[in-house]
Formats: sequence, C-alpha cells, structure tokens
Amino acid sequence: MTISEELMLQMYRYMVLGRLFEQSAEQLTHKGLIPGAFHTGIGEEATHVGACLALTHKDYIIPTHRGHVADIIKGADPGRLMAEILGRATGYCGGRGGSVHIADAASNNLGVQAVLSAAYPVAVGAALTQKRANTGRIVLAMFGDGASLMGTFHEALNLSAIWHLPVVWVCVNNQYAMSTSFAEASAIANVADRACAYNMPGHVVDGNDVMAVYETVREARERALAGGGPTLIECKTYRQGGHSTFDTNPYRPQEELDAWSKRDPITQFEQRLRERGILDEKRITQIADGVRQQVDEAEEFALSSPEPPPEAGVEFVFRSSEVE
Amino acid sequence: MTISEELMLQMYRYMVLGRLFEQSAEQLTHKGLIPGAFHTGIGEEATHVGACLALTHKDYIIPTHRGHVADIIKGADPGRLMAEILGRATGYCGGRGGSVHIADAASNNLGVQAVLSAAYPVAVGAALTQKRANTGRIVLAMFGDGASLMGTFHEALNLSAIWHLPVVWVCVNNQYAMSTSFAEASAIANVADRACAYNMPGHVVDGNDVMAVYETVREARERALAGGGPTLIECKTYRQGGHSTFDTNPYRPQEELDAWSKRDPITQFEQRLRERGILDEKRITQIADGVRQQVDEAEEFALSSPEPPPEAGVEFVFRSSEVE
Amino acid sequence: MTTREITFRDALNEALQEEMGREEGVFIIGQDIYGGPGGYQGAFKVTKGLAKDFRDRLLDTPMIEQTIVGAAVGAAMTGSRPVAEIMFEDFITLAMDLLVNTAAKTHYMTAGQYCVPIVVRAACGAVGVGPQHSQTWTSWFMHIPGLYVVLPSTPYDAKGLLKTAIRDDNPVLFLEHKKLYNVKGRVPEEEYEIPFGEARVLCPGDDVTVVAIGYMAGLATQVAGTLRDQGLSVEVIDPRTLAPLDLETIFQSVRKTHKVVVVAEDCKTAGPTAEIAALVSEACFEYLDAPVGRVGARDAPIAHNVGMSEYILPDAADIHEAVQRVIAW
Amino acid sequence: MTTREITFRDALNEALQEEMGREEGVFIIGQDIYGGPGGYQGAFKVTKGLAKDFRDRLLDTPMIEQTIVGAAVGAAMTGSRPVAEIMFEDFITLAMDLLVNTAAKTHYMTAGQYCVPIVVRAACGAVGVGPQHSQTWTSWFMHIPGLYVVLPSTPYDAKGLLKTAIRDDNPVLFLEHKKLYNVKGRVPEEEYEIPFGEARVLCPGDDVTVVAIGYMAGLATQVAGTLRDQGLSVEVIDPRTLAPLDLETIFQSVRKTHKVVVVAEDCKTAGPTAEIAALVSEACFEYLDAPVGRVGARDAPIAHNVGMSEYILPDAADIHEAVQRVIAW
Ligand SMILES: Cc1ncc(C[n+]2csc(CCOP(=O)(O)OP(=O)(O)O)c2C)c(N)n1
Ligand SMILES: Cc1ncc(C[n+]2csc(CCOP(=O)(O)OP(=O)(O)O)c2C)c(N)n1
Ligand SMILES: [Mg+2]
Ligand SMILES: [Mg+2]
Repeated sequence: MTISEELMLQMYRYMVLGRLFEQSAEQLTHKGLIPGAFHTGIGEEATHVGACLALTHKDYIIPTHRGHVADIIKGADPGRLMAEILGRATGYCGGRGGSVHIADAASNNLGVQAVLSAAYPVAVGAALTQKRANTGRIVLAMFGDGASLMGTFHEALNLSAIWHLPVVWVCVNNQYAMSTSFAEASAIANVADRACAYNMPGHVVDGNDVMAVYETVREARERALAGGGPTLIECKTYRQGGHSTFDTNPYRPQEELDAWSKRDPITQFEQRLRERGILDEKRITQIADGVRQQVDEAEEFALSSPEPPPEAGVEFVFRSSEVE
Repeated sequence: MTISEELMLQMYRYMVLGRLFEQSAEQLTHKGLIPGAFHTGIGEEATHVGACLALTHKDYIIPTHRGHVADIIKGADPGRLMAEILGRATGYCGGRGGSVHIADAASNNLGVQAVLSAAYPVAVGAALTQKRANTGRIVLAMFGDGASLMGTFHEALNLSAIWHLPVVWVCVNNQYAMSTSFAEASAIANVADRACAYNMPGHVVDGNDVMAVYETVREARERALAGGGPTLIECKTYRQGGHSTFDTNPYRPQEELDAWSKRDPITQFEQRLRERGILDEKRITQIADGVRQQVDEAEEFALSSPEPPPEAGVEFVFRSSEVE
Repeated sequence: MTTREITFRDALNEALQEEMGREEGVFIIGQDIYGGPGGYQGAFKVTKGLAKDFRDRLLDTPMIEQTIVGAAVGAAMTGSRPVAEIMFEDFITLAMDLLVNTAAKTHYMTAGQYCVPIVVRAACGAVGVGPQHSQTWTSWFMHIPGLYVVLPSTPYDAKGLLKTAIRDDNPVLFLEHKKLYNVKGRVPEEEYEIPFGEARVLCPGDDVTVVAIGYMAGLATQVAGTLRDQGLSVEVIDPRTLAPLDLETIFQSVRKTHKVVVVAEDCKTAGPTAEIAALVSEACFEYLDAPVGRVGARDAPIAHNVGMSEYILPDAADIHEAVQRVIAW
Repeated sequence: MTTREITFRDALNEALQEEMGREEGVFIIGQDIYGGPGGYQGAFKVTKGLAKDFRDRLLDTPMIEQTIVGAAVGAAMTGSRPVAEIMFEDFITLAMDLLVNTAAKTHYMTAGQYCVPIVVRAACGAVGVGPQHSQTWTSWFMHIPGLYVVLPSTPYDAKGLLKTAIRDDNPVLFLEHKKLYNVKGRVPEEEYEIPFGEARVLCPGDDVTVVAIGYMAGLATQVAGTLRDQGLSVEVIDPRTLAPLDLETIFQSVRKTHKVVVVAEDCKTAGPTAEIAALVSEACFEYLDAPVGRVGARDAPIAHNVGMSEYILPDAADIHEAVQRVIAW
C-alpha cells in the first residue's frame, strides 16, 4: 500500500506534536508543577506515531509511559491529557492517575500499565473479548525493551499464539531500561527474534522510520483481523533524554547519544518529505505554529483547570451497584 | 565418551528402583497412609536417572515432584525419603514437607519447588553462588513441560545466559500438565527450540533413552563448568499414570497410552542390555530382587518410624540466632 | 421455596451454570477446568459438566496464574465478565500484582472509566498437601481497597454469593475451603442471590458472640451446640464477606452478649481476627466484659504431617477453650 | 561514641559498604543498582559509590522482580548473603510467591536443613508517583511466619537495623520510606547493630502512648512536641521491627498511660494497627481508659494529585486529633 501525502503530513504533524507536548510537560515538571516524575518519548516519536496511526478509533491500545502522542492519536484531547499529567480535576482520571496511568475509555485506550509486566496479560484479555465477540477490532500492546524480559511476556505471547488472538505486540526498543542497556540485559540482540518461540511472525523495524513502523503494524493488524493471530514487532529507536525528569543520565556514551541524535526521527522524516516536495519551509513553519498553539492551549487548559477537591481522592474505589 | 557396562547396570538398576519405589508409595497412598496426593514419575525414569547420574555428589539439583529416584541418586536414603512422604519424624523434613518438598542438604539437593514457577529463579541463584565462588559445581534444574510455559522460565533462562551461569536446564516433557497436553498448550512443538531466544544450545533428547539423556546432560555439565554457560535440554517422555493418586486420568486416548507403554524406558533398556549381553534373565531377577528388598526395607523403615510430635509443627519457623 | 440437599461443590457448579446461561459475557478461565475429552473438570471438580452447554466458555490455559488473572482483567475491562480459577490460594501469590495493583485499582485510577468485573475463585484451607498448598489468606485482601473478599461456609451461601460475585461490577476474591466441597446443605431450586456485606447469624444466643469465618463457621456452630447442652447460649455469626464487612450485626450481638471470640483459619498474627477484634474493641469498648478472644492458626506454615497440621490449625477444641476463657474472665 | 550527622540514605549506604567489607558472601542484586559507567546507583541512590570497592558485587539485573527475589533465595540457600533491591514496594507483588512461599518457608519445610539469609529492601511511601508507586504494605508480611519485617525511622536505626538484617540468618523485608532518604540524623562512627524486636521510646511521656511505625514515628514525635507545649505528656514508641514485635515495651507504656494511639501509613483496614490494637486491647484490657485509637490511610489507592494523596494519607493533624480523641474519652 502506498501512504498518501495527507497521511505523511499527519505523521509529521503528530511527531512534532508529540515532541512539543512532552517538552512542555517536561518543563512543567522542572517548574515543580507535576507531582512525581515524567517520562518523555522524545526520540521515539516515529514508533508511537507510526504504530497508532495504523489503528482505527475502535481498536484498543495499551500505550507505554512514554510517547503521550499515542493517547492523542487514539483520540484523547491534549488539554485533558496535560491536565491529568498535572493531576487536575479535568484530567482523564480526575488527577488520580497522572502520566503513568493515562486511560481514555472513549477512545478505547485501556491505559498505561505502570507496573510494566501487567500490559501483556491485560492485552491478552482484551483481545480475547474481541475474538469471542468477533468485534473486528484488534488490541495494540506497546512495551519497552526492558519490559520484554519480564515473565508475563512469555506467558502472554504464548497464550496469544495458541488462541490466535487479534493482538499486535509492539516493542518500543529504545535501547535502555533506565540505565540498563538491552544489549547487556538480553541474551539475544533482537526482541523480535523471540517470535520463533511463539510461532508468530517477528519483525525488526527501524523505529525511527515512521512509515516503516506504520506499514508493519498495519499489516500485522490486517493479519490479526483475518484470523492469522498475533505478530511481534520490534521498533529500534532511542530514548534521547534521561529515563525520567529525575535522571541526570550520566551512563551513556556521548558518541552513542550523538549518533542517535543524527538519526532523529523528526529531522529525518522532515528531510524526506522535503525531498519529495511534500514539505517546504513555509509548510514546516505553519505546522510548527499550529502545533505550538495546540500545545500552548493544552498547557493553558491544564494550568487553568482546578485541582480536584481532596475528598474526591476516596471516590471511585468501588463501582457502586445495588449491593452497596 | 563410551558408557561403561557398570554404569549401564547402574542406570538400569536405578530405573527399576525408581519405579518400584514410586509404585510402593502409590500403594501406600491408596491405603490412606500418605496425606494429600502423590505424583509418580512412572514412565519417565530414563530422564530422571540419566540426568542425575551425569552429576557428581557435589553438584546441586532441583528435582521435580515426580521421579523420586533423582533424590536417591543424588544421595538420599530411600527409607528417609519414604518416611518424609509418609510425614514421619525420620523423614528429611521431619514430616513437614512431604513428597512435594523433599530436600536433602547433605547431598546438595535443594529440594522440589512445589510452586512450580519457583524452580527457575532459585536455580539461577544457586548457580550464581557457584560461579561467584568458583566451586566447580553446576546446578541441574528439572522442570515439566507445563512449567516451561511460566514467566520465570523466560526471566531466569535469559539471566542465566547473560551471566554465563553453570546451570543445566532439563525439561521433563512428559506431554502433559495434569490434563493439559503440551501440544495444545505451547505455540511450538519443542521446549528446547526456545533456546534460540536465550542464545544457548537447545537439545531435544529421547527422554526414554537413559543413555542419550545421560550423554546430553553430561556434555552440558562440562560445557557449564568450562564457562560455556547454560544449556536447555528437553527430554521427551511420558507420564504413564494419572497426574496424581487423585487423578482417574480419563482424558488421554488409549492409543496414545498404548503407544507410549510400548516405549517403556525400562523394558526398552532391558532389551538393549540383553542384546548386548550385559543383562540376562538371572541378572535381571537378581537386580529385581535386590531392588525389591531395598524398597521393602525403605517402606518398613518409614512405616515403623514414629509420627513427629504435633508440637514440633511450630519448630523451624525461624533459624534461631543471637537476635532472638 | 423448594429446596434440596446438594454439596457445596454442586452449589458452586449450579451458580456457574446459571450465570453462564444468564449472561453471554461470563466465561471461566483457568487450568484444567475443561480438561480434555473425559474432562479433568477442575482440580476440585467445580466445573464438572459445564462443558455440555458451555464448552466454548471454559478456557483452559497453561499454568500461568499471573496471566490468568491479568487476562481476566483485560477481558473485564472490555465488557466480559470472567471467572478465573486459581487451583490453590497459595498460588495467588503469583497473581498478586494483577489482583492488587491492576484489578483492584483500575476503576479508581481511571476515575470510573473502566470497571473490572472479575471473580477470582481459589481453594483455601489445609488438607495435607504441605506448606505450599494449604494456605488461607484473607487479611491480605481485606486490606486492599477496591477488592471484595467472600468466604462462604455453606452450600446455600456458596451458590448465592457466587452469583452475586459474578454480577457485581467489582473484582471479587472468592475463597472456597477444600474441606467444604463435599459438605451438603439445603439449597433452593429457585433463583436467589445473597447480597455482600450481610452477615448471617448461624445460631442465636445471649451469653457470648462467636464471629467465625469460612470453614470455622461450621466448627463454631458445633461448639455452640455442645455448649448449649452445658447451659451456655452462644451466638454464632458468619460474616460471609470480609469486604464489605457487616459490622452492625457483629456490634449488635456484642452489645447484647458483652463477650466475643473471633475465629479464622488464617495465621493469627495480622490475620482477619485482628481487624475484627480491633473494630469491636473500639466500637463496643464500654460493652465488653472481657477482652476479645481470638482464635487462629499458630504462626507457622502448615505442615504435611497430619498431627502437626492439626496442631497448627485451629479446631473446635480451640474455639471451645477460647469461649470458656472469655466466659470465665 | 563519636557521631556525625548523615542522611538516612547515607546510613543505609554505610551499612551496605561495611557489611560487604565484612563478609564476602554479601552482594546486592537488583535493577540499576550499579547502573553503568557514571552510575544510576539505585533508583534512590542508596548504592551510591559502592562500585568503587565492590563493583563485582553489585549485580544489575533486568526488570525481573520475581527472579531477583528468587535468585536471592537460591544464592542464600547455597551460602551467599544477598541483599535484593526492589525499587518500589508496589512491585513486591510480583515476587510474593518467592518471598512468602519460598523464602519464608524454606527453613521450615526443610526442617532447618537450609536457611535463607536474604534481605529484600524496598522503597515504600507516597511521594506523588500515583497509585502503583506509593504503597506501604506491612501487615501482609507481619502475617507471614518465617519473615522479619523492619521499618527504620531514623538514620541511626536504618544503619543498625540493616546491618542486623544482613547478618541474620532469616529472610528480612526491609522497608525504606521515600520521604526519609534525605532526612538527617546522628549516627556513630563506630560499628553497631540494633537487635530486632526492640522498640525505641522516641520520647517519654505519662499521659498517652503513641505507637508509630516508620515515617509516622517522626510525625508522632512532632505531635508530641506540640502537645507537650499544651501540657500533655505523650510517650512515642517506634517498634522498629514489626516482626518480631516488641510487645513488652508497648504494654508497659500502656499500663502506665492507660491510653494509646497506633499509627501507620498503610491503609487502615487490616493494616498493622489492627494487630497492635488487638494485642493491646487484649493484654491491657483492664488498664485501658479509652479504646485504642488507630490512625492509618483512608481505604483508597494513593492518588497522583497531591491534595488528594494528602487527604488519603495520615498526617500530623490526624495523629493530633486521634490523641485528643483518646484523651477526651
Ligand atoms: C515491574 C516494574 N519494575 C520496575 C519499574 C520501574 N521502571 C519504570 S520504567 C522502567 C524502565 C523500563 O524500561 P523499558 O521497558 O525499556 O521502557 P522505557 O522506560 O525504556 O520506555 C523501570 C525499571 C516498573 N515500572 N515496573
Ligand atoms: C504455580 C503452580 N500452579 C499449579 C500447580 C498445580 N500443579 C501441580 S503439578 C501440575 C502440572 C505440572 O505440569 P508439568 O510442569 O508438565 O509437570 P508434570 O506434572 O507433568 O511432571 C500442576 C498444574 C502448581 N504446583 N504450581
Ligand atoms: Mg527501553
Ligand atoms: Mg508434564
């Protein structure tokens, strides 16, 4: 399938949006406005954007704690997203969850699993519902390279394979789990090569190439919908920043940082679209301005949103029903 | 390496011992003398015997809940073993553990892990001590086909590989986990093929061929001692009986049972040794009688052993030391 | 109401059968619950015969407790109503993250956007399979906001509470004591549910209150019978659900009897009797004529040996003794 | 004894440094505890600088909590003395089986053939990272025979108790409250250990006893100071170890003051205050002039939003109020 110009522009725009949105949140954290830590997916935008654009609104997703643009593509409003990160009443979880617990039921966003091992079994269960009810939807489960070494990966990938579940497993291999490099943590170089243990296709993709990611996920989605079962896709990319806003990030060689920043997914894609004549300086500025405005509005909305009443902190512990 | 006649006879004898020992315990269970359930490794003797004979006394082992001959080969006294199964004071755990918690520190038998997922990480830790202290010992970790699908398999095999630990992973693939056939439970046919996910050698062995099992484990042991790291070995065998003494075992096709009973490891090996002139009728009877007597003595020892005083049930909760 | 006598196991089985019939979204996920042609039908045979009508709703998995509970959560978040079976409560330790961090917190964390209507059934209690197949842990789960904890002690309660659990929109831990599976009791032919948070007075009395949980409720009733013959009137209360907990019924009884013993099979220290004793000691401070008596297992793992395990576990004699101790105070 | 002022973090760090120096078998296993050249040095920097002398004894693993604890068990069974670091106590749910079924039961199950000298360190307490990074769970572990549970509240205790934990032959869960890491206190230059099961009287008093655990101990001491100015003499006791628990010190104090409040950050229901309140209510029945006061978190997950999380968690005002309530009784 060829990717339309329109879609390419969308990809570009979302990548820029993802980056500016997270830079904005990062700054707010440093200003002390965000409780706890914040994790950016800066450098990984092509993976998050490519994978999510391959979905329909009705498909389910489990995003990671980075790449908040995934939520936006799925349908979340950037203002309410930022509000949740700030812990405000207007946020998706009314301030209860924060950045590592964003969920948006209206757009079938099942939410981040902050205990990283949980994403796999939850995805299996969601895919099971789709298969049993024959909904024509898939589940996209995203996870990091570090998380790929956890036990539930093994349990859930095997189960998804024997049950032919409509799930697409997308590893955002950004090379590190905090300070732990995947190269040292894993006995083999590619997460996707573990697909052989589960009798499913495994693909290594350049995770900084938004179109490649998009195509690979799109095909896996179609395969899943056709009853072909799950696929394991590994997107090789890089976490350009520290692990979180707390991390001074001293453990990575400068050459490595430099090499990857030369391969920045946005710059690269911009260049490609320029070459193809799809983008020019004017258009770029236009998009940048539009995105800037969108992020500013999101920030404004969030910052001007009220704090939730403290007493609301004990609401929603149980779903009320006749038994209470 | 060629296997000496003496070793072959030892293999044969241990297989017969394993079978008679477990048949005896099974009968005691049916007589109501053993609390809870009992699991036999009848049909799997070649795997347990072949693997354990490849070890030295000093190597560590984590056996499974079947194949109690593993404990005996490692150094346990059949009488005290039977006593533990019966829950008597003279048993290895003073009656606290029973069949699924046999452990014998004197022979470096780390004990069965009755929560089956636990064997992997415990084996990793034991192997870590060997590596750090350079003891020249390995850890043999045995586990079932069912247990191979648990998360800790993935976590621990990967860790053992990146740390080059002296551990040999031996899967007793007896085709079933209770009523769940491995063929249906696993996305791929061979446990050993998952070695590719951990960059370690993987071997599928005829688990009913005691010499093949022995050779494969022996080589893996040497590899581990030479610093070559772990190996994954899958022994294809069959659980001839029900899952436990509770199981009426109605879920398996008769043809399957018949086919495997034709491949009984003891009968097969006996035939082979007869053909090679190592065994004859007289020798067989001699061995059978010797083993029978050994098992009878074990049974007698166990049955005549005292019950532990009930109050001893609260002993050993903590290791006493100066802080208490 | 027409009733008949059936076992605790069959009562559970009927609840599953009826709820699967009632609602398409209900399915059962676990190990060996179908169990091949011929059928293992569950380690404790609770799913016996269900394959006849619902073969495609008995989902046998490999031995992956973490993923069983987690898959139930994901299915529930997307509209299913799964019942997960964990063979032995001891193995729920493998699924603690999914149960405690995911199932119990998702409704809260998403401000009610998602709910997690799952039931996790597990067999508890000691019958001689050794220290890792014998636990009864309830206080762990009482401690978790967002989780209901149910322990039926009779076939009637088992059926009614399991139906309620399946229909409830919250995650429910449903504990079945192994020694109860074969116990018989009268169960109506007609449809019924038992609301959570309503204790049952198993036996009314005036002299002393015994709050007894799960399998202990039956033992306490026996003890009450024995003591009645000795002229002592014991009120036995089975809370049936530990979360929510019907404090009113307990408090009312204590305000009447002025003496109370709380009984559970869990290890005594930090077990469920601690919370109940603390609540009663606070709420009924001026009514209590003796300190709250507590009966639980001795603080040890449960040994394989029967004599030892009986020594460790609480029994009728222990309840008897505790009642006499508060009476004699 | 020469002392100097150091942080709670540095006190822990010194204990690790000294014990590794003392005994070859001690190593640290966990995530990012070395953390590459430049060094992550632990999520909370407790292992800072240890690589200088002990690079080969800082074992960084992938994110595999189950296997971290399990590997520690296997290493301990074969003669090592590992210290495992779990970043957030919330993640200990993943290792519950290994901690509760394996570590805590092995000595028992093998009749003392094997022991499991491991220390599992984990960060507890809420600092705004949301519902899955904020828990303090202690009653779960108090409930487990065979496991020690330690919660230091000062740098002095942190160092002395960690050294004891490492030298002890039993599995120890060692909980470090995130809000304490930067707190300073006086710590001797000289070698010392603090025995388990000895509470510390943080502040003597006659009118009311406050038993406060972990981070709450400091808050309780503040409250005692405020109340002293109002003429009320509060005795604050920090049990320091919940298992073993120094009941004698608590009981003696209550027999003197006749009033007591128990405080912990855990959710109130079935938290550690339940067990302590139940024990005190029983042992000091005739001495108590008011029901035992209990302060704990409201029964909810800990929200990300600071105002909400402060509402949920107990604070000095809650302790103050509870003390006044028992006084006014
Ligand atoms: C079970 C669990 N252990 C530890 C953590 C703490 N933690 C948060 S993010 C992270 C690194 C995860 O690495 P990876 O999966 O590669 O994702 P990345 O952060 O690189 O996107 C860790 C260790 C966690 N959230 N969950
Ligand atoms: C974690 C866990 N889940 C379930 C069980 C119950 N159980 C005991 S043996 C068994 C089957 C194990 O199958 P496999 O690993 O193939 O070993 P086998 O019994 O065939 O020797 C099961 C499910 C258990 N002991 N541990
Ligand atoms: Mg990563
Ligand atoms: Mg098997």
